[in-house]
Formats: sequence, structure tokens, C-alpha cells
Amino acid sequence: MVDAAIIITPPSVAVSAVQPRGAKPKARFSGSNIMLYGTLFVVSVYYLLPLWVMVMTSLKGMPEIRMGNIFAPPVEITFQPWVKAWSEACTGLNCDGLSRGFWNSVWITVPSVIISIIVASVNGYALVNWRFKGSEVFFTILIFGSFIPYQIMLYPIVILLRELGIYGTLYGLILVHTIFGMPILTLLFRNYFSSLPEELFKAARVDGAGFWRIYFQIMVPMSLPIFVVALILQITGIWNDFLFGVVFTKPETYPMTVQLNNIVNSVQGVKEYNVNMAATLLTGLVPLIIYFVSGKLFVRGIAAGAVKG
Amino acid sequence: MAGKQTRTGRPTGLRLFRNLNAKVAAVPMVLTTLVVFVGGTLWTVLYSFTNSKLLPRMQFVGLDQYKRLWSNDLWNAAIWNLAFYGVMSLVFTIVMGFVLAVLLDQKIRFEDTFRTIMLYPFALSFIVTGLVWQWILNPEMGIQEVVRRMGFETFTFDPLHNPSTVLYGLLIAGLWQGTGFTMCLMLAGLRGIDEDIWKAARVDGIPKWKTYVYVVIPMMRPVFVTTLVIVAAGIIKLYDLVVAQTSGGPGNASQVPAMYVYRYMFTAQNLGQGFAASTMMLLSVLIVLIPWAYLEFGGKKHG
Amino acid sequence: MNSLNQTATQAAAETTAVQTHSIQVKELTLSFGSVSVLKNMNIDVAEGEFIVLLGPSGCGKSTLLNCLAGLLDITDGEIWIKGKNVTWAEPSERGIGMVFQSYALYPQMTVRGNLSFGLKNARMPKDEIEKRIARAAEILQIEALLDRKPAALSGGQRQRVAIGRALVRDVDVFLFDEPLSNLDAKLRSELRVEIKRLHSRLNNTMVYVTHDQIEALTLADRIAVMRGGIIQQLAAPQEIYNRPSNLFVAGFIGSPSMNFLHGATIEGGGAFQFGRTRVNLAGYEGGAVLDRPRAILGLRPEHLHIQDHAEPGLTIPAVVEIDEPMGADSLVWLEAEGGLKMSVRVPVERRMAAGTEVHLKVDIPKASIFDTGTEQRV
Amino acid sequence: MKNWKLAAGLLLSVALPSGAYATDLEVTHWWTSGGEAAAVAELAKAFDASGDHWVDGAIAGGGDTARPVMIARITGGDPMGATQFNHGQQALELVQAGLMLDLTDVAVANNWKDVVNPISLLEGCTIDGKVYCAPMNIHSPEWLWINNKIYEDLGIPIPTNWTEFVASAPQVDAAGKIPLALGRQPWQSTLAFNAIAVGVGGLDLWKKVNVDKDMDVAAGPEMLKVFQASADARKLAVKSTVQDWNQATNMVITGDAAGQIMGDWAQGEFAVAGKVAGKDYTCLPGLGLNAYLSTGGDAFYFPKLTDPDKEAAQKRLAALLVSPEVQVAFNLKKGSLPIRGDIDMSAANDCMKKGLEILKSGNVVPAGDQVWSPDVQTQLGDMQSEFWSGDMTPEDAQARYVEILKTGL
Repeated sequence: MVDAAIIITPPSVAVSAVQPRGAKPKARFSGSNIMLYGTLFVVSVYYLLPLWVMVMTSLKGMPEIRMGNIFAPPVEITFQPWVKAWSEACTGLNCDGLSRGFWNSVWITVPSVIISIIVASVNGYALVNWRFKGSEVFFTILIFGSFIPYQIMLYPIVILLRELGIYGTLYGLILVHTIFGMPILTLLFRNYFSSLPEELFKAARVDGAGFWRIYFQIMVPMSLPIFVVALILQITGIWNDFLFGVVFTKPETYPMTVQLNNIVNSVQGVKEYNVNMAATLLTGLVPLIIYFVSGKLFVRGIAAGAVKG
Repeated sequence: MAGKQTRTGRPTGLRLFRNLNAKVAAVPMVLTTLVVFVGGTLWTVLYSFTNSKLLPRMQFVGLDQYKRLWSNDLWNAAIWNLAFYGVMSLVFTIVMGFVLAVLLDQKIRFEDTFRTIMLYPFALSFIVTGLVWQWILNPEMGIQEVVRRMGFETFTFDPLHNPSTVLYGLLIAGLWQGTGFTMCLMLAGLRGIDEDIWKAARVDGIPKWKTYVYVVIPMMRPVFVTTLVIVAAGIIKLYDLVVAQTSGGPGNASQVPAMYVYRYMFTAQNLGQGFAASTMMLLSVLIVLIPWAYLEFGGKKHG
Repeated sequence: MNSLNQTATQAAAETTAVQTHSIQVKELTLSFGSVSVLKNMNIDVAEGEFIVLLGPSGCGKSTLLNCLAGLLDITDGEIWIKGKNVTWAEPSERGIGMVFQSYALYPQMTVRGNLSFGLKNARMPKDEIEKRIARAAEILQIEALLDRKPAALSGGQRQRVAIGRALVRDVDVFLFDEPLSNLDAKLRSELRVEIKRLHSRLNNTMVYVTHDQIEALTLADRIAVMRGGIIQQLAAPQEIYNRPSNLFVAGFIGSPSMNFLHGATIEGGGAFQFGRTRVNLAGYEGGAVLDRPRAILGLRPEHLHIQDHAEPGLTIPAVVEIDEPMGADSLVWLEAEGGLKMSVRVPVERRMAAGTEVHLKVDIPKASIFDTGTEQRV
Repeated sequence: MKNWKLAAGLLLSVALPSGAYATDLEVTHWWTSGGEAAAVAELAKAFDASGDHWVDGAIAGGGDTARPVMIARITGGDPMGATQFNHGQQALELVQAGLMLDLTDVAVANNWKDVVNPISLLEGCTIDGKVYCAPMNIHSPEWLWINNKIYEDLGIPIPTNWTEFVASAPQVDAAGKIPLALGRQPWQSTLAFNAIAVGVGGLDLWKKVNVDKDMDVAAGPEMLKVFQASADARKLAVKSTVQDWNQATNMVITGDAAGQIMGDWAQGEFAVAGKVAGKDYTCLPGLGLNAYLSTGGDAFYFPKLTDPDKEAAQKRLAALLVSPEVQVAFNLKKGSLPIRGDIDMSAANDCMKKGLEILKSGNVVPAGDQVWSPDVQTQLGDMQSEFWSGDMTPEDAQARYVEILKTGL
């Protein structure tokens, strides 16, 4: 995952932010319009090509793959690769495909997403409205932390989890995702909360609301767009995670990405590209669906505050 | 709440307990920063001066690991590869992201559709990205073969198996995955610009492209800075994509520092060497971040 | 600086001597790191008094209000409200209500929800909440809006709800933080009157922050003029207008601002000399003028009168540049000796042609004299 | 669990706590290719049949991918029941740190000292007089695998050694086939180089460099010849772009490539594809030049667990892995050689028999894994990978080779 350090600022522009602002194009069939849509079309081909190849390949049989080209639609559609990828592909002795990994991924993703978002949003809120001595220092370190390559932290984390006695457990993995999601999400929430009018917070304090009441009754209801952005980022990020999944789980609890890697790399005889592509699509299905369904909310969430440095 | 009872006098000792809930809520963050980020980093730096092999152990060897690191061709190749990929990726991501955002900002039809098309790769992991592009760029079945079958027998397009082009092959995949997100940020930035600017430019008769170059881009400086930092941070971490697409090959032509770190820590069972390489990566992160932090937070205190 | 504060404290002590204190600020200091924002402040506010904190932006007036509300922790000093030391009390425990510039209504709650939020936090019984909301709604005439969300209200309505939120708390002290700044001119003057009416009806203590001197002059029992985290003068509006205690207050209050003539006092304080012009200071209402080599004579536009003949020692020669009719009266801009620009208020029917040479008669009893070095009124 | 009693009888020699059966043991390994998976299935079958339960923890992507995970889990305090490592230095520190189970009692009870052949394999498991691993098989990497059909189609004799193979390459190339299949992972480049070193350079050279660690010889003219031979070999493999070893093997099986330098495990792939040794393909140990093989192998290590039931099961598994039945079943499937000389391998095919013969004659040398640390191995891999994929001169390569070896002295 790319680090999605989106920096969100005032929602005041939210309403207009989804409207195009650029200069108006001229007449419908003008030269510049043809250029515009032509360019967009070519760009779209670049973006869609891999998806097309994945879907088409996953629907072909192996003989057809060897004979035909990868861009051609299947002559004879077969769902066998999907069936195999889902429930039959082998890694070592386990021949139950991705199906097991799917539920493992769900069990890992759901609590990790929820906990990491709660922790990070409370962090952001505390950083904006309840500053304490040194809070900015911690925040700065946190931001620096978001740029540290994970490999560097891997060994210390192994030691940390061992000392806590939660290595190899779901708790351990949730903790890891919470820790590594914290910098970006905290930044996200901090910037969003700081864009909310400070006077609202003051008014609530005069009204006698405390830390948690302000958080739950004032801040959270006003922060839907940023929660959506955080939710989408975390679900895709954690679902797609490979490194932590492979290091901090064991075979029974491998997430889908690890099983995908196992299936793709367990070549037995020839590489079964169709099964690999089906497995790849199956693994990417959850984040893909989320983007296709709520992509607009995501874009809106980012636009809801425009971006600042 | 901490401040329940009205206090009289100077509660110097009680100050610690004011806003207790806020402080309790910040405990996870404080622990994460201190224990994981600061502690973990210091630990890594400390052990980079040892000759730890499979397990960390305190046997200091001074700068030996660093000397070996910088005399290692693989490491030098990895640094050079990353620098090349990084510059190309930064330039292309930002230019493409901006141009696409501008295109989408022309009051076009089907904007949502185009936006979704450009953004969906961002939902896919680098592992998937690497695999599918490896497949498309595969000379026996991918683009090369398809073009050849169309009659261009000598057409050659096999970037992944040529040391001098493999980084472009990675770039094609990396840009595919990441530009959509950059486009989103840029689009948000474009739409944050006051519409009156456009009106003023039209009244003044300034051509569209000039308005973008001389007015809009300077106004979007913060967005560019943010994007730059995000992309740069991603580049330094570059790992999964390379592993999935080329495994660092052919030869060492697409090795990157993160791979070197992982390889020496675990495969070579030479933790000291891996930690030394990590420390160098960390240094490069600081080199990227400090100018940014200076730009961002330098001038405005208590603003 | 100390003398300044002393003056302020003394003035406060004089006017409030017989009344009970509602708010007392003692030696309040606030600093962020090495930057001190509020310096050694002392204010006593009487029960039922309407105090306006006035000053340019960045002077610390809103900061002071936030300290009173308990939204900022002070560095040193004490705050007492209604005879209780509330220096470290939570905002909600100080017996205050607060109205904000941006209204600060909770967007996701209805008007009713906004009004009841604080009361619910205080675990007040439901029927009591209802009663209070009904009363506040009646006073502010927002009964019809109770079930709307803030987004569906106009600016003026929002501000009423914001006031209502302070009102339902049934507290003795209201704090207003530039409550009218976001409204257009007409609404602003309407609501200004309404706040005044509210004050006379409820008769509770109000501390009101503004940078608008009209609001200050019309609303306040006393005005505290602030600059750089220091109270420059704390006194009744007329006192501030007529006898500004220093150059800053003199220049800040009044529109257009006071004319300042730079010169010297001579003859043991009997006259003021600037350039070749000499003005007798007989009748000046102030302290001992003495001989000061550098002094400033401050004259408000309405304290100068245009006449066509010179009276030595009483008039200043000047040439008319522009006249600005302003409806009720007219403002004449003139140039005096040494290129000094001066403004004079005249009846609107009196038109002055540019270039006319005139003489300005000085109303010395209304004038102010400042020492250039200390900037204090003498 | 039909074979419960039978299995129990089999394992009577191990001191067993009574009633501790049916224990789950998670076993991690990186055997995921077709032949390997079939071989693992034999192990699991035998273990399950003995009343316990084999929980398979295969990690795909080869040892370089799997080992970090295994080590992280052992050091992280969440060890598996048993794990594959190569003999030698890979697990040395884990043993020294006291994280591994001492198997000495199992070894003594089952008389491993007398049955394990060559004894160096057991020595690889022995640290300070205690046995810490159960050797599983013997691998020899110095084999050349040749597709017979290509040569039959070309009408030229099937090469009988590396020299002939190189000589025939132009004709193979002209026929549109790739002369040499080579997977592009560092360890495969190293393997090819070492095979050429043993084959072209000979036993003495190998021993002087790798066992005596004589750096003058490593930098000498004889070693340069090996590098020159490797430089010739890399030309034959230019068109081979696959990553995994078994993909390269598959090229030989399907006739896309004429030959591959790969270890004896390649045989498993030929077997899975239904190919017959001697008829469909030819195997040349020591590249057909020197009938010497360097032997390394896989072994199972057993991390220390707190549960005494699990520990007992670990010891049962260790004994089982070395038992004659399992050795036969496993190695026949995997194509590797068994670690005991006292068992009947008459079912072995042509290639395996060649290997067994060499083993019997004692023409073996220790493998790189055993004599060099993983650190050196990794550096060599990186260097060889660059050498085999680029245009580094043999002289440059040799200079760096020596430099790397020196870091391991």
C-alpha cells in the first residue's frame, strides 16, 4: 500500500468541492473536446488493461492461454480456475485454496480496522483539542514514524510482541496494524479535527461536556467524511497487507494475501496463469468492491477538506 | 473528570491530573512513539554497530558493518536503482496526477466513471500489481507477442528481462497503482481554489494553460508538497512491488534498499548488516523529511 | 507599565467601590513559553455590569475572555467569580454562559438539542430543561425554530440560538466573544439593541469582546481598552472618549480619529507651540502641563471650529482640501502648517471649497495633551 | 486411526509417556513444488498413521522466503512443532540460544550414529556433542538434466558430459530451442556455478577452496577457468527468463530447453510429469565430468515447546523421519537420496541409482551450506546472480568471489 497520508482541511468547501471548477470546455465536438475525451480514453485503457487481462485470463483454460493472446476474450468460458483458486489450489498439503484465507482475512481486518481507527481518531482529537505538554513532539515523531520502512521495525516488533506474550496471536496482529496505521490515521484525523471550528469545542466545554462526551457527541457526528476515508484506507491497507500477515501469523490463520502468494509461488508443473489470476482477483475482490461502491465517498472525503500541506 | 471539584490555591501538583482523560487517551500514542518508533529505531541503530548474526547480540564492531555496506556492489546498485526509480516516479506521478486532475476538472461527462477507473488500482496491493504487470509484460504472451502476431515480427517489448529497462517496467506498474490517488489529491486541490480566480483570469483574457501554469500551480503549492512527501515516503519503502514483479532481477538490476535489508537480516542471517542498511534508509528518510518539516512548520509558530 | 495598571485599577476601584464584585481578576498572567500574552492584569467587575473588552486584533481581549471562561489555563494569578476562586475550575463550573463569534452551534443537533445539551450534561431533570428552553425561546423569539437544525437558520437566527444557549444555563455571567462580527451591518445594529435590552431585562454581568468601538461605546458600562496584553484604560465610555489616558486610547477610540499636533508646551504649561503656531492652554482640564520639549496636542474633529478670521493663541491656520458630507454632518479635511492633515466636523449645510484658507478655533477644555515620551495624558 | 497399534509398535524404541497420543504438530517447510509436495504427503501420512496429526505449514517461495518467517516465529516465542532447515549453519544460533530441542536421546535410542550415512550429515546436526536435528535426505546439486528428445530430433548423440553439451549448443540454438534453462534466482546461479566448479574444476580444487579455504587457490588460474566456463554457460541461458527452478525444469521436460543444471530434486518434477529416466531424459551427476557430488540436505529441527505432550510428539516425529520406511517413501518421491545406507532402494530409478552409487563409493564432498555461513552464501548468490545475468568479466567476478569468501574466514 502506498501511504495515504491525506491531509484534510476545512470542510467549508465540501459542498462545492465536488463540482468541477476548471474552465468550461467549448462546443461539444470541438477539436479540444475530441482531444480531451481521446486522452481520457487512452488513459482509461492503460488503467483498465490489467483488470481486463486478469478477468479474461481467469476465464480461460490453460490450452487456450498457451495458444491465444492474453488480451483476447475467452473462446470457451470456464469457471474452473475460479473454483480451483477458491477451494482446490494447493500449498504443500493444504489443498483448500483461498477459502480459508478469506475468513482469516475477515477476522484480522475487522477488529484491526475498528481498533486502529478508534485509537487514531482519539489521538487526533486529543492532539487538536486537548494539547498537553509535549503532545506536538509526540505527533512529530509519529509522523516521522510513518516514513520508516516496515522492514526496519520488524525485528523490534518481534521482540516487543514476544515480551508482551502475544506473538502469533490475533491480538498481536491487531496491535501491529494499530501501531503502523497510527501515524497516517492520526495525521488524517488531527488535520480534520483542527479544521472544525474550535469554538464548537469551547462551547461544548462551557456546556459542561468532558473529553469523551465531546468526542462522541460533537466530534464524531461531524466527522463522517474523514471516518469514511479512514475506513476505506484501513480496510484496503490491512486486507492487502502481506508482510505482517506472513511474519505474525501461522498457517491456520494466514490471511488471503499470504495464501495468494503461496498459491502463485507453489508451482507444480506448469504455472497455471488462469488459476493465479482468479486467485489474484478473488484476493483483490474485497478492496475492489469497496472502491467501486464507495469510491465516490472516498473522493468526496478527500475533497471534503481539500488538501493542504 | 479531573476537574470536578473547584480548587482553591495554586494546584501545582494537581496540574498533572488536569484533563486526565485526555492524557489517558493519549497513552497509546505516547507508548507507540516512545516504545516502537523511538525505541525500535534506537535499538536498530545500536545493533547496527554489532556483528549480530541470526540473533541480536551486543558485540560491537564499530563501523565495520557500514564499511562493508558501502563497499557492497549490491547495496550501491540498490541505492542507485532507488534513486533512479524515485526521481522518475516522483516526476511522473506528480505530472500525470496533475494532468489527469486537470482533465477531469473540465466539466466533462462521466467524470465519476473516469475517476473510478483511475482510482481502482489503488485498492489493489503491490503484490497483485506486480503479478499482473509481470504477466502483461511477459514477452511470450503479453504485449510483445500480441503486437508480433499483428504482423510486426521484430517488435520487441520486454522491459523486465533487460537490466537497462527493468526499472521502467517497474515504473509502468507503480504508476498504474499510484497515480489515481495522486490525481484525487490534485483534484481536491484544484477544487479548493477560489472560483473567482478563474473569473478574474477570464476577464483578464489569460489563456487557460497560462492560468494553470502561472496562477493555479503556485496556489496549489501545499498540495504539491503533500503529494511529494507521500510519494517520496512510498518510494523509500518500495519493496512488495519489486518482489512480486522482478524479485530484484535480472541480476541485481532492480534491487532496492528495502530488499537488501530484508535479505541480509533474514536470508543471510547477518542482522548487523541488515540493521546498518536500515539505518542508512532511515537517514535517507530524514534527508527527505527534514526539509519538508522545515518548510511546513519552520515559519509558523503559534500561528 | 506599572503605573498604567495602577491607574486602571484605581479607576476600577473608584467606580465599583460600593457594589459587590461579580468577577475579579487578580494579577493574571498568561504566557506561551517565553511569549507573554496577558501581563499582570487586574480587573474588578461589579454585579450586573456590562464590561466591553476593546482593542485591535491580537491585543489579547479574546484570550482574556477564554481565560475567564476557563478555556485556557492561566500561567499566574487568580480568577474569582461570584466570590469563588475559579482559577482551576472547569468552564462549566464557573457559572458562566458564552456566546461565540461563529455561533458554534452543534450542526448535528436541532435548536432544541443545542439548547439542552449543557443542561443534560448537568443532569438536569427533563421538565426543568423544557421550562428553561421555553423561557429562553420566548425571550429571544425563537419558539418557531426549536426543531430546526442550525444549517436551516439565518445568521441572525443562529446568533439568537447561540445567545439562547447561554441563557438557558441561567447563569450570572455572560461572556460574548465578538458575537456580532459575522453579521451584516443592519442585523448587527438590531442585535446590538437586543443585547442591550436583554441586559437591562436580566441584569446579569456581561463581558463583551469586540473590536468595534460603536458597539463598545453604545453597550458598555465600562470599557477596557487593551493593547499588547495590557489594559490601557478601564473606564466609562464617556471618560474614555473625552479623557483618553494615553495616546493609544486616544487614537483608537473615535472615528475619524483624534487630530494629533506634535510640538512642545511652553510658558510653564500655559501654551502649546507647534511650528509658528501657538495655542493658549488656559482652561485645559488635566494635570500639571509643565514645560515639555516634546508634547502632543490631541483634538477631536468636533472640538475644532472653522472660522475665517485668526485669533492669536486660539486658532490654527489651515487650508481646506476636501469635504466629505456624511449625512448628519460633514467632515472637512484640511492641511495645516508643515503638511499636517486635520479633520473637522461641521454641520452638513456648510460646504467648503478646496483651497479656502481658514482658521480653526480650538476647544481647549475638551483637548488632551500627551507627553511624547511616555505617551501618557498629562 | 487404523494403524494406531502398528505405529505404536514401530515407535516402541522411543521412550514414550503413555497416553499422550494424537498430538497436533505444526510442521513448517518450503516444499511446495509438485514432487516436493508429494514427498511431504508421505511424511504426513506416516505421522498421521502413527496416531499424531501433521499440521502442514508450507510456505511457498523457497527457503529465502520461508526461513525469515520460521526464525521470526521461533524468536518471537510462537514456535512451530518442527521446521525444515538445511543442514549446517542456518540454525546454529537458534541452537546456541537454547531455542531448539535436544534430540540426543532419540538419536541414541534409534542408533542414528550407525545408520546415518554419510556420517557428516549427523555431524551437521551435532553441536557440542548433542544432536539437534533429524537429517531427512541428501541432496547433491551437481547434476545436468537433459531432454533426450531434442537431441533425437536433431539427430545428434545425447551429450554424455558438460563439454559435449556445450559443443552441441549451437545446433540446439539453431533449432529454436534454449540450450540451457536457468531460473533467475540468486541461489540457482550459485548452484550452477558450483556444479561447474566441481565438474570442470574437479574435486581437489573444490576442497582446497571450500574446505581448506585456501584463498590463493580461489584467486588462482584454475578457479579462473571455472569462471570462464561459467561465462560460456551464461551465454547458453540468455533466453531463459523464468524465475523458479521448477519452471526451468519444466522447460526441459516440455522440450523448450535442452538442459538444466539443477540438484537431484529436479528428478521429482520429471517423475510427476511421468517421464522416465534414461528414456525421456538423461541425468549426469557431476555434470558427467567428475563423478563427485557435494552433499547437503534437509533436516528437521524441533523448537523447544513448553507442553510436554508436544515435546513427546516432537521426539516421535524425529524418530519417524529417520525410520527406514519413511526414508524410502519420502526420498523416492522427492528424488533425493536417503540418509541411511541400510535400506532397500531397489525401487529407485536410474538417476537415483547413479547417485546412490557415488554415495556408496564415498566420492562426496560437503556442500556449500555446510562450509560457508548464510551470510557468505547470500553474498555469493547476489554476486553470481549479477554475473549470470550481466556481462561481468570472469576476472572481475573472480576478484569479487575471493573478496566475499574472505568475509567468511
